[in-house]
Amino acid sequence: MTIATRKPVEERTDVVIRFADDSGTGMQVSGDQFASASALFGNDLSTLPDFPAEIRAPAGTLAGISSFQVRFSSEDIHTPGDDVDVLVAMNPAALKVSLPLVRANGIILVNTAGFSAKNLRLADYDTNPLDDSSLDRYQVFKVDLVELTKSALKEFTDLSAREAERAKNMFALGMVFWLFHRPLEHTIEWISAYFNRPGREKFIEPNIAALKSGYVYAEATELFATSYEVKPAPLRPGTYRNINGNSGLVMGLIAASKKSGLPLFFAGYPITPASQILHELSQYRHCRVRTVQCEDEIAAMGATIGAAYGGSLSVTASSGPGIALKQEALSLAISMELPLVVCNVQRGGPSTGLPTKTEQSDLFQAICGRHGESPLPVLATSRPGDCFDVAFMAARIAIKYMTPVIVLSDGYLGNGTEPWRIPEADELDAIPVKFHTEVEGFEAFRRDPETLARPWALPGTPGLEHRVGGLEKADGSGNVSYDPINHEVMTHHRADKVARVATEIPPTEVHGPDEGDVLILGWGGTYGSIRAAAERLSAAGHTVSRAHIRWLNPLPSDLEDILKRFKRVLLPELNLGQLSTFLRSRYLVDVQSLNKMQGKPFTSGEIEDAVRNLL
Amino acid sequence: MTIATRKPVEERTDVVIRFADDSGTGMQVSGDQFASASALFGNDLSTLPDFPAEIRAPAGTLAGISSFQVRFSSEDIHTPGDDVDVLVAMNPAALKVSLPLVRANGIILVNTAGFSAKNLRLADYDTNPLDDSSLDRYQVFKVDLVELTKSALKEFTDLSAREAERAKNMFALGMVFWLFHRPLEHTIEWISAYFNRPGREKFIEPNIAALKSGYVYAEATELFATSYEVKPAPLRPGTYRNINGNSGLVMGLIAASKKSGLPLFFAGYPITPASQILHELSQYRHCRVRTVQCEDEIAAMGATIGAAYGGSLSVTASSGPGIALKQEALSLAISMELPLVVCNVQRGGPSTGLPTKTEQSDLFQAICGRHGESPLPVLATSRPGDCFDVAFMAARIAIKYMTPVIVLSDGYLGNGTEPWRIPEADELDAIPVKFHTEVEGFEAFRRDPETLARPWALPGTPGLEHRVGGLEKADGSGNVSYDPINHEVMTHHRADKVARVATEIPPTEVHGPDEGDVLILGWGGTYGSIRAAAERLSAAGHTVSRAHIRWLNPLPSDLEDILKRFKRVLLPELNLGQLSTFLRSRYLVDVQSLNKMQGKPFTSGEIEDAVRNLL
Amino acid sequence: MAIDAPPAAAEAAPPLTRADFESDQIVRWCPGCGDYAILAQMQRTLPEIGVAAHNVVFISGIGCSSRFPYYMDTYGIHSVHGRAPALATGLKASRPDLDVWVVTGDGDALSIGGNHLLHICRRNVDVNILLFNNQIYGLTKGQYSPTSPIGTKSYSTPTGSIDAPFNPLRIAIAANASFIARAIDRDLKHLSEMIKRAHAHRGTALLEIYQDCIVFNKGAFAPLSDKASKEDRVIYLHHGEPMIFGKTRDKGIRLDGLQPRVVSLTDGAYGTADLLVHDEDDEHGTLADIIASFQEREDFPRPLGVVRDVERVCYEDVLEQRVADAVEERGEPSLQELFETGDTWEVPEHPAS
Amino acid sequence: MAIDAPPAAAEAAPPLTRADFESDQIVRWCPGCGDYAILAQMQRTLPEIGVAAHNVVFISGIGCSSRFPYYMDTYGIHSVHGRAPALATGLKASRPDLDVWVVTGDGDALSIGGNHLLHICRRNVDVNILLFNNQIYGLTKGQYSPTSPIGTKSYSTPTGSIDAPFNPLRIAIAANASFIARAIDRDLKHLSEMIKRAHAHRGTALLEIYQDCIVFNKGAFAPLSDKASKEDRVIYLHHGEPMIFGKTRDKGIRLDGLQPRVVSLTDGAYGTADLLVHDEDDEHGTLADIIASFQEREDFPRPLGVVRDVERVCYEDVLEQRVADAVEERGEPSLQELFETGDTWEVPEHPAS
Ligand SMILES: Cc1ncc(C[n+]2csc(CCOP(=O)(O)OP(=O)(O)O)c2C)c(N)n1
Ligand SMILES: Cc1ncc(C[n+]2csc(CCOP(=O)(O)OP(=O)(O)O)c2C)c(N)n1
Ligand code: SF4
Ligand code: SF4
Ligand SMILES: [Mg+2]
Ligand SMILES: [Mg+2]
Repeated sequence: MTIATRKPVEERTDVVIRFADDSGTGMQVSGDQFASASALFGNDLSTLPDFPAEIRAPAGTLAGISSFQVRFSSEDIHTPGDDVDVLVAMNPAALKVSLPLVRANGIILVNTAGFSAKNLRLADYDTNPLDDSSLDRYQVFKVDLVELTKSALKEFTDLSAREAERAKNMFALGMVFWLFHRPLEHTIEWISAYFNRPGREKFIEPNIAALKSGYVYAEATELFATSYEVKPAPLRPGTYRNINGNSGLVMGLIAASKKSGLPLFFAGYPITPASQILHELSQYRHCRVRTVQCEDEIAAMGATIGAAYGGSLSVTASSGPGIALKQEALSLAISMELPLVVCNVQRGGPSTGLPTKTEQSDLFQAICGRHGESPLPVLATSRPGDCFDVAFMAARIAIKYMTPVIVLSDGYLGNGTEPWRIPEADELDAIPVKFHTEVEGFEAFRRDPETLARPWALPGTPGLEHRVGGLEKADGSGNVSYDPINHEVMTHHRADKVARVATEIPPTEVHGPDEGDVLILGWGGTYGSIRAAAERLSAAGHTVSRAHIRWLNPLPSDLEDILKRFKRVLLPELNLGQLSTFLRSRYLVDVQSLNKMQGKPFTSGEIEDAVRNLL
Repeated sequence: MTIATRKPVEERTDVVIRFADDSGTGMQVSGDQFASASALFGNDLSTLPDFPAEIRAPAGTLAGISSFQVRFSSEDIHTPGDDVDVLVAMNPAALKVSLPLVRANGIILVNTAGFSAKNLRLADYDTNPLDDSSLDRYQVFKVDLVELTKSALKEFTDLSAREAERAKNMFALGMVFWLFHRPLEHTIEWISAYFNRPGREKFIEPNIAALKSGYVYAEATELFATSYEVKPAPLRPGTYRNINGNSGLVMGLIAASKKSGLPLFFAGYPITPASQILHELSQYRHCRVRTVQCEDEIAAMGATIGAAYGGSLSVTASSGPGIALKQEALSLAISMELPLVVCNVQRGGPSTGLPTKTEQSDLFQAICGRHGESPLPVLATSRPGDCFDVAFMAARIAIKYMTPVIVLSDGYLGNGTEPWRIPEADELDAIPVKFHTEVEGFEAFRRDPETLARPWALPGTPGLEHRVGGLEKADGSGNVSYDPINHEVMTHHRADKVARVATEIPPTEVHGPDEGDVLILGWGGTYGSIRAAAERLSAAGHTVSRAHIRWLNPLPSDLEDILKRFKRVLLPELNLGQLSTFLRSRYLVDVQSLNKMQGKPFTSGEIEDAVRNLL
Repeated sequence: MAIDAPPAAAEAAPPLTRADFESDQIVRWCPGCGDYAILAQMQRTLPEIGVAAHNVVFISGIGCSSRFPYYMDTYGIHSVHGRAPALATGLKASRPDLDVWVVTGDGDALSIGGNHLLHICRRNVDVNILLFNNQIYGLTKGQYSPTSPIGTKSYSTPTGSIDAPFNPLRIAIAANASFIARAIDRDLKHLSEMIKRAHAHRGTALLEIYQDCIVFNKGAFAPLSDKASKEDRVIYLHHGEPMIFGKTRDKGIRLDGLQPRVVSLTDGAYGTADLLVHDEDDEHGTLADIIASFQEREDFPRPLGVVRDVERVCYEDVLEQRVADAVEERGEPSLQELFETGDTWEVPEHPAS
Repeated sequence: MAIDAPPAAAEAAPPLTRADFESDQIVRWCPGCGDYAILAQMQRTLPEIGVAAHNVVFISGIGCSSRFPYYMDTYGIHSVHGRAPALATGLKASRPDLDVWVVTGDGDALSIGGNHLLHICRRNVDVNILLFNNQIYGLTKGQYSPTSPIGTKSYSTPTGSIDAPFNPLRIAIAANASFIARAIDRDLKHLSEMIKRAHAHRGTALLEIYQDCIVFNKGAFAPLSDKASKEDRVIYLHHGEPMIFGKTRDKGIRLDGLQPRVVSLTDGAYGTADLLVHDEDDEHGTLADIIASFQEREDFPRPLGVVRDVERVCYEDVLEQRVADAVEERGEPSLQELFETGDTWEVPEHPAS
């Protein structure tokens, strides 16, 4: 569907749209569809879903708002955007929650039908903001989306009024598609596929009709004086797909399975925001992926150890509370020196905390959260696409060093999407695996002198029968040993082995001058905000440098040098300073923490401000 | 029983005896009896039990040796001693394992009957050490304890040969009692009480007879040329009893219960070396102590939370692996801000590790081992008697600040004994408890401005019905809140509350000069070795200072100052540098770690050497 | 009572109403969720039982159902996943005076929390457990649960689940739970009756409540509540009465050796006297187990009602008794006396040496 | 097989002997412990079964009994407390070719590990579970366990335990374990037979073994093994045979409705034909549950033998089938194909703008 005549068109490099409504009304879908259409169109993009812990929180309440923010651009971008250009607000609560994010003179498309007296009360509005002056700073477009959708669907007589009304998210999406010149085809295909289920087919045509009607309505009514064009971004040439962090991990693990020749085994227990990893992997039975939904996280950790002992590429995933439960058994994997990967898609804590919100506060737990001296490698993902690389790397290191590895992702990365440049499968490094088979001189804990890895000897191999467990083992033979000196030796072996992983870490890239006044150091999901802040500061004439580390344990060998070349090091973290604790301790450098504990990522503005305060 | 004529008597200030035999043969009993007798006699003393993880490990093997070291002195002492003066070795394995500890010219009493060809082989001896020159450096006394015991008991015709032989530990003890002029009465009473059980009464007289016979044999045979006298120590006047660290914790908790007026509730799950806490508390039903042996550590943590909510002084205890399992639920207690105490009697890790050996490697776990930002106060005990004070303090802080508190003890402290000067119950501070009852204006998370504690409002109180849980709570009301800023506020409140506990910490005592070249800083069970080392160094004319901290989180406010007044700070820890990590990070001071991972405490010599290397 | 909690208000309070048990929190379940009906019924039933709101504690784990305590104007804990029975055990063992309820889901109680459920039952702590069984994980958005039938397609089992489900009642019987019953969110009168029965029972009472998750497992129990089918698909258990069901009470259940059989009461072969007679007071749980097994048998009606109600001593009663006995026998020592138990010795002002 | 494990040695190996299953580690149980007999019997029985040592994996938790794997010259994991069934599930689900055994104790399996035991049973993973029940915690030196009788005096219960014990067989039945049997450390021939039966069964096989902890619970099962009493206190179960026991086979068990009764076969009232006939193939587990309940009934003999042996599909078989079906139906994509699933787009060498 293309419409020929056009009102004035303005070109924009960068737009942030936010869709907001009650949870369960399809706002996540509208946002996601807008993102996909923009991706296919060739924009760079970044998304930020944001939803409550309840499945369908009470309609009209502030706590029940589900929103989806999409930023799309004709340039290379790294965050879902600090300021919203276009807000689609379906009711007062949606407006109230999102308004602080909307930039002055931004567009607000409101559904007037949602502004009932009851909804105003639920959103704690004394007066209707559509009637007073409170929205004067914005371009407000008031539309009765319910009425419009219903009348657009009046020919579908088998739909109840309520069912018809539910398509209003598509009507709104159609309007926004018009505003930004997005083609409808992709979403029409998606609707056709999505409702193609027993009893749901009747929703296909109405939803398509609502989408088209919205588009036509925007066109016909001349509601918006201008429409906007955001050209494709000059991304690196290649084939792309949109990916979120959880899918990135899944892809990386499957790639590691194929590249190592090891079948992938996954044991997990559902938990927000990590469940998607279990869900997606369960769809890859045709890639010989075996998934088991266990009775709890402890069982999942146990099963992962069992499968690793048997020679699978063995993986489990969870979020903070679930990882806490895994630690006792994970310590066994450390003692047994078995390769496996534990993914933690972090969320807000402590306890159940803010289960659908993001945080980086499980770093302490990852590095220090077990009893005894229980070292293991820890690495963090920094973008949805980076999740692929990190998962692949984690599997490689686990196998090469015969060690469990923790991968830290977070809710923001896990759910957020960005275009992912699909790698050439052939160009990915092979992951060499050597199962031990030589009977002569076999000892279960005789180490490779280079990596300190012990041999991986699988049950089923004649002549290598051996027993391993959680009691301290004699260096070499692996038999139970209570010998004092041996324990000290083994403790150091385990620590040294992890320390040697540092040899795998490429030089840390410093963007900006190699030395100077300020270095912004980051890890994990703060990548985009830090990069955007640094680029803006540079554009404003300041000299700041930035570096982002993937490895949290061991730390990169060049890090000390880098930190010491700067007068100030600022470390933004979505916690109270956890990485900072380790860096200060290790290098005795006065790293300064920038902390945020609001269940959402840093805006680049927040980081920019913090740097300016240092300059 | 007193024997009038005496061979030459030498006076000693300080003697270390070590009893060693197969596990299950009663060596722990002999050692313990010697310690009690010495304590009652007025010596200062310190003990070090050391036994394998097996209940009765295979007889004759090196891994199966159970030993008990007692140091007793006419002076104030702090460690069980680096060098052994008298070794009682019942077989070759016992000899081999302990010999490296015996000082040159030390006394070795060996049971020749244990030196069979089989036992020599099991202990990896090629030749019998009693026959070659390998013991030339020692005063060796060879006695066939089996034969002697059997013949001493031949009148007890209802005993089998094997039963008679089992009394040989008492015969040996009798000999040692003679050697050091210890009265037998106490042990005779103990034997009479211990075997006073159905079916065991027949062992009372034989054991007493063996004990007396050993004494008489030593006297009569003139085996030892000299006997030794160790005078009572000038301990601070008062009433004393012998206590180990686990009993110390138990006493402290009961005292806190009485002083707060709260009934004591304890939920636990057995684990070495913490089980004794459950065992002992279970004997105090007449003090209204309620103990529940739960199905696992998670359930125990859950039950502890339930009872804390109900208004008990609620406590759980475990060791490393069990604490790992508790963390997820403990994080709930942090979120609910409930007062309770978690004791960790640390052992060697990782995983099952060295379950009967000591280590200080759960500090990371205590401070950083939970998901999210989950701060809580952590304090450590440093001597068996100190366990009393620390447990009492932990309970007081938990109640005052409405927070769970972790107490770190360890296997060495838990099992080791020393004389404990019994406090005046009346002089112990009362622990004020205020249950909230005022309905007007009640909010479950309205904080005390001074302590930041929330009110403790018990179920059963009319008008204060309220709900608490693990989701983030609104500041004040405690209702569920997903508000971003509120989460940041609450995160800081929880952190600040714990930080304020620092106001409770008395000034850190520095022994030795206030500033200078070297400060030895310690925490936990290293107290004795550090003190002994520092005193020896001072005696040798070196200026070294030492300080020992009880609080690990928060750290004492004066610590930074103290550390910065010394050129070097040495921190001995039975881990790879865990406290050191926090101190370096916090104060950017180049604290130097002295690490030992051998399942046993530092000798004072090891610390002395490390300090000398720094001087 | 162990704790000196403040005494209840002295004046005779007016009888409570449903509103007295409604908290001020907005209920956050999906519109149409079966949880609403159960909540409302609880709020209506508690005043009928006549408990004082301030003596009631609801403890839940995690799940949609576990939000329950927030909506009751009583004391409450929304704890962690699977552990509510453990918290309840600690609370009840230390505060036997309170009225303690556990609210849990099929995942919470039988997946992560299965062991705690077993253990609270065997201990027979006087706690009422409401197990909201919707045969799905609601809160985590639709994975199969340990009560989902084999072949359940869910996000984690796109080609159908492969593990046989648990029968929660059989699990409870094996753990010797002293009270076991079942209700459904669509029969409110019966539900209310079951709540009262569970409350009246001393000891652990497990009440399984079939609950409709309209978002992820809509209609899982529809045959048991739809007008058209329900009378043929459900059998209400009544103590001492023969097992009869059917729209026209035309069918019954009889025992053939150890095998229950559905028989017609109209074809002349069997009459009421041939039928199995329900007996709640089933010491060894054999009958209870057979009744619980109906759901595994083709063409059997689903039993609703009290499956088992036997007397067993409560954990906390014995514990209290032990404490009382110990105090009585040994006396309650002063702290100083305690300190000085065992071998002590004096170090005098001026020691000998 | 999922993993390309190295192939077994090609030459026909000589038959294995007991010695082939003895590892070089010194056995570290207390002299006289019942564990020795069980170990020896396992080492003797495996060669009779004819398994290759390198295909066998013993997985244990923590406890005295859990040291077992160290002494078997097979593959083995001494894991963490209570979790052996979870490890076994992961191993077997990924390596169905292996012969997987779990060794566990009453505390390991029923206290901390109760939930994993339930879940492995319901999934019916083909694992043989040997539950060494000594009714005590051995390794931690003598606390009561979930199978200790009420009133057990132990370190943690100086005045006697107050919680009712579990009946492990009933728990397994409730979880629908497809094979359930019991043996005792003092009847080695029978034990060996039970080991063989457990091994022969496909699916989760739970074998409870009464084991004497001579240090902390000496003689707990003495009445069941002492010459004088055992024939009156034990009943051996035989499929299809009437339940007879007693020194002179003078007693039997018959069913009176749902209640089993011990009857005399000599007083003329009842004969063999009146007795309950054992049936291992007990689909709904009712008979199994009644047999398991004997131990709760006064004057009943303790059943030894196979209580239940029914066919149920194994978890890992279905999982393998699902994988095979998916590969068959959908084909195994190349990595590149996988990467490019779903919506993709091309960014050309020189983008438009
Ligand atoms: C330790 C832990 N693991 C996992 C989760 C995620 N989680 C929350 S509720 C739930 C299952 C809910 O299912 P159910 O108990 O049946 O309750 P329902 O939502 O269906 O009422 C899970 C897996 C969690 N909160 N904590
Ligand atoms: C997580 C954890 N909790 C507690 C323990 C301590 N522990 C070791 S074995 C055991 C119980 C052993 O009893 P059982 O399973 O009956 O085995 P047995 O020694 O009697 O053979 C306990 C509580 C542990 N090792 N790990
Ligand atoms: S997801 Fe299901 S169980 Fe949860 S609130 Fe919604 S309808 Fe109820
Ligand atoms: S403690 Fe008991 S179970 Fe453990 S080895 Fe000794 S006798 Fe056996
Ligand atoms: Mg559910
Ligand atoms: Mg046991």
